[in-house]
Amino acid sequence: MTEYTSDEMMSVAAARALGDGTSCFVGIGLPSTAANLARRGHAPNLTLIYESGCLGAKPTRLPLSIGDGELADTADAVVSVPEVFNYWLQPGRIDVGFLGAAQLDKFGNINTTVIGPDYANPKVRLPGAGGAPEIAASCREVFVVLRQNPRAFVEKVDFVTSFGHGSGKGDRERLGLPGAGPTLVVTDLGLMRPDPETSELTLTELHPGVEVDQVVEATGWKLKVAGDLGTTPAPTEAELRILRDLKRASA
Amino acid sequence: MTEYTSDEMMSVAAARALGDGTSCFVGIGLPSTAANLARRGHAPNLTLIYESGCLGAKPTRLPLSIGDGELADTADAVVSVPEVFNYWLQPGRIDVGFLGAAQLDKFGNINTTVIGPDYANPKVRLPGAGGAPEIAASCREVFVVLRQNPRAFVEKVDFVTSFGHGSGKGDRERLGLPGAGPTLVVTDLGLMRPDPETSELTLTELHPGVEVDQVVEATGWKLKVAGDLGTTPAPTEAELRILRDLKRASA
Amino acid sequence: MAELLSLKEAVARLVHDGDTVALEGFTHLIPVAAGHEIIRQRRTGLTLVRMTPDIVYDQLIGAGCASKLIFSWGGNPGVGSLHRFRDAVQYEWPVPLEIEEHSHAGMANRYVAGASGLPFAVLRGYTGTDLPSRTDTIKPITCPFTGEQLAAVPALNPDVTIVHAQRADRAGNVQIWGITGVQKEAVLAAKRSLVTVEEVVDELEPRPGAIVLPSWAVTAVAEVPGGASPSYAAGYYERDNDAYQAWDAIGRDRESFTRWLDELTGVKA
Amino acid sequence: MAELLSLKEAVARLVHDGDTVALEGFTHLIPVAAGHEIIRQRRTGLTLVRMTPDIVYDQLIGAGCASKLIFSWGGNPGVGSLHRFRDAVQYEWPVPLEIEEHSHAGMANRYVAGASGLPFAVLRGYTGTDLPSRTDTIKPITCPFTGEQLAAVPALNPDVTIVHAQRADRAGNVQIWGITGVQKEAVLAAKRSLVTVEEVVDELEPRPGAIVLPSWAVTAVAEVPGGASPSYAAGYYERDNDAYQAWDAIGRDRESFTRWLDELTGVKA
Repeated sequence: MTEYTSDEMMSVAAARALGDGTSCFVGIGLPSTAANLARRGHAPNLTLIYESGCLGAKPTRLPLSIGDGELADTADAVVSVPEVFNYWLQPGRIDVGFLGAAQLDKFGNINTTVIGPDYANPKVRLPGAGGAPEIAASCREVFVVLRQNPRAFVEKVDFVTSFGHGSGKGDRERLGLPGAGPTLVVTDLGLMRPDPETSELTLTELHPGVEVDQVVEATGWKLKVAGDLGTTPAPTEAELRILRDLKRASA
Repeated sequence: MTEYTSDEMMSVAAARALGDGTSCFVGIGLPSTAANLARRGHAPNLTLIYESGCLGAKPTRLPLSIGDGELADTADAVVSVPEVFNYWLQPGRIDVGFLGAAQLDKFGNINTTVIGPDYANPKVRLPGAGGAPEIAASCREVFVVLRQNPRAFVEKVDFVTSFGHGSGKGDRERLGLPGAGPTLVVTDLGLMRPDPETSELTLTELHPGVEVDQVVEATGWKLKVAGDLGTTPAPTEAELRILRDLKRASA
Repeated sequence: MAELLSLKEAVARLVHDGDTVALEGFTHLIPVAAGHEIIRQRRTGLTLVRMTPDIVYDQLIGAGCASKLIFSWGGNPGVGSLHRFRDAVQYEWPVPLEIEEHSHAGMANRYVAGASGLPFAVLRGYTGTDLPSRTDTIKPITCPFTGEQLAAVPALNPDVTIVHAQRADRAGNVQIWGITGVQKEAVLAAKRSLVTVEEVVDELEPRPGAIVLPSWAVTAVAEVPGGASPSYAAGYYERDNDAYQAWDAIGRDRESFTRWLDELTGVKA
Repeated sequence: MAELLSLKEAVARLVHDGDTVALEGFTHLIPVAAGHEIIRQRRTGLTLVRMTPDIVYDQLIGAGCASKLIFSWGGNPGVGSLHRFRDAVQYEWPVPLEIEEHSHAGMANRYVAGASGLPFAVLRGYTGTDLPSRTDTIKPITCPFTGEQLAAVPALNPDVTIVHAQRADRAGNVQIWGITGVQKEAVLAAKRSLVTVEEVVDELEPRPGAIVLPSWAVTAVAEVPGGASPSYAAGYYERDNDAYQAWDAIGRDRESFTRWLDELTGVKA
């Protein structure tokens, strides 16, 4: 059996979550890696949408940025940035929004704006919102992918850049948000899903070789663990080959 | 000297009103004839904009309709219909709006909706507004071209499809309309312009061979005549040649 | 993903009695064949939507398919009036026709709002005109930053939009070029959509000025060569102007129209 | 009609101290050379606007040209953070930088409103987020038809917008292809505009996916081959990824940045 890194496990697990024939609004970085891995593997009819206006992009390598010509050259259609947000994202046409995060809290709220309690004098100034607030609001569901550690996985985000489940079950409905919000968080240690009763993120699967304690320690809140905790199947040879080919082609 | 018809005089007079280097939002029919005549004559740098989305069309014949492929094939840019109205007309980028009319009243208000006092049971149902209300509102100024007769030139239009000067001077400012409104009406008998004091349409020029009485009789309100009434120069040989070539190429 | 269907089946499955139906096209690529199929299938009670209702809408109205028309300019472009439309409005023949009347700018923005998943659109429009007094779907709205007053119009979201395009590939991706009008917005605003195309090809070769509607944004595609005739189809045919002229005489009286209708629907005299 | 000018003259005439300036581009066709010319001409007090401020904005901020940034995502795309931006926000170096922060959807719609001559735009946006509490230019608005509450954002109308394009013809018509981003809206929203181009050609050959900005909608065109480097310019060059990586080290501390700046502006050590 081939060795693999925890980052590879994370990308593979994230890719598997994307069903064939669905559409996915993809951010650059980990989400783009996972989405392209899915399209070259089990989901050849996955439609990738990039916020630069590329609908149905089929890149042969991982794009360096959302402005990569490879995305435009391989897309079914290239539209303007206002159009991708207004005509394609906003009406809820897109199945999955695939996001990264700097901070994520136990109700799946995302922070990519500032670290620290004072917006005006932040400890760390992060890049900001980008497309995420409306991706998190409008896609039918949202997957989040990020490496797990207590600085990233916090009780409450310092700034709600993108709304997840707010302060719990029912908050999205109260605000009239159309999509289901974050339904899956993929990390380098396992998978988390909102509890059906409370919407609190709960550990539902461990990656092979990871212990529950490890995940609890890497989480900044008192992590709940599902009663029927599962284990993610290890990456297959085929998955690893595709992922490594993609990475190589993009180096 | 070549003979010419009153319709030809009308088209030539309308064409002359378009300055070189300006931009003109053109309706099909008389306005399109005049605008194309101008572009092939004294105003080669006239930019023609058609509401079908053709910016800078340079047709070699008169288009049969605003969807004529000739307009798209010769345009600098073809944009969507929402774009032509929102990005190009609405912000006031266009110098002249060139409109026809079924009814026109003494303050330059235009009716292309219904004839008769009862909207629900009209004497005659006309085509409706089309692009005219916003052309009349947003272009820097508006020229109207139509044949003069008392049924068309009325004291007060049965329905204000497109706002001219309302009930007189100052109405456009009060409503916050950005453009100057109708500054010129070209007919088969002469030219009319709004009086600088009252905005009432006043006869300022007669076409050659036309008498004031003829125009007064062809007008449904008590027509005022400018003190310094002028005479339109007759069409030149060159103007007639271009006009007839255009008509021939379009037959 | 768009399904490839015959025109007959597509209309049967997508267009129902009482639906709000938009057949769009700005004198170019008018979905005429689809309109005729709706007449043949004898749909009734339709709310027809279009910026520029022309001959095929005159025919649908004359055939009694429509109970309401939402529009901004109704005419036989370059020829004159729509006589069946006039007869319905002025004399309720063959059935009464309610109208909801806008400007082009208003209609275009209503489709934009519909395509954008918004309940309304904002424009500088209708100011000083009599349209707001006759049309309920025009209301004032105030800018929350400047206090300026503008016009609001509600989104149009047809039950089904039908447009004609030059090409589709076998996966149902649609390519349109030339004057593309408001077709993209009308399709994206609708709950269901049908695109009739001149031809289905193996691959959509990119070409200047073309837009592509991805297959997953379209419900059904039907191959109907000549489906826009007598209107223009850039790259395929020019407008058959004689047909537009001829319609003026046919549409002008009820008898000649009824003969035309019987012929279309295959009724023997 | 657009005037053909040198970059130096165009920036001197179009960009003034205290102006609101947008240099747009969505990681493709970034007007980097124009940004450097603004630094060389030592403009100050600028309000910089951009959806995705990247290296060239980091440089403008580090050089002290800007007193405010209106944006939705600031980073070195695919690499990491903008250290000059961080230094300005966290430590007011070299001058304090006010920020006005939106989402991409909000910024895009602000340009759309600006291009459309409207004072504001409506979107489904910001719901539940902390952005409205930190940004004055997000307000609620109610649909006059459904009563639904949405977000309103004010129009962006920069004093000057600068974009980079592939080509212009001698009359000043501009052709852009590939990812065209929000460039058309940013140009049309601005009072004045400058387009730097890879080349000025006799004729703009139509090509798939290209848009054209007519000459009469543009103030000035400057021929600046390589003017978007190190970003992509589809059809001309790929992104110079090493330059993006290298910027991370240069931008990280004030001393190495100052050396870079002295070199750009021709100051001898």
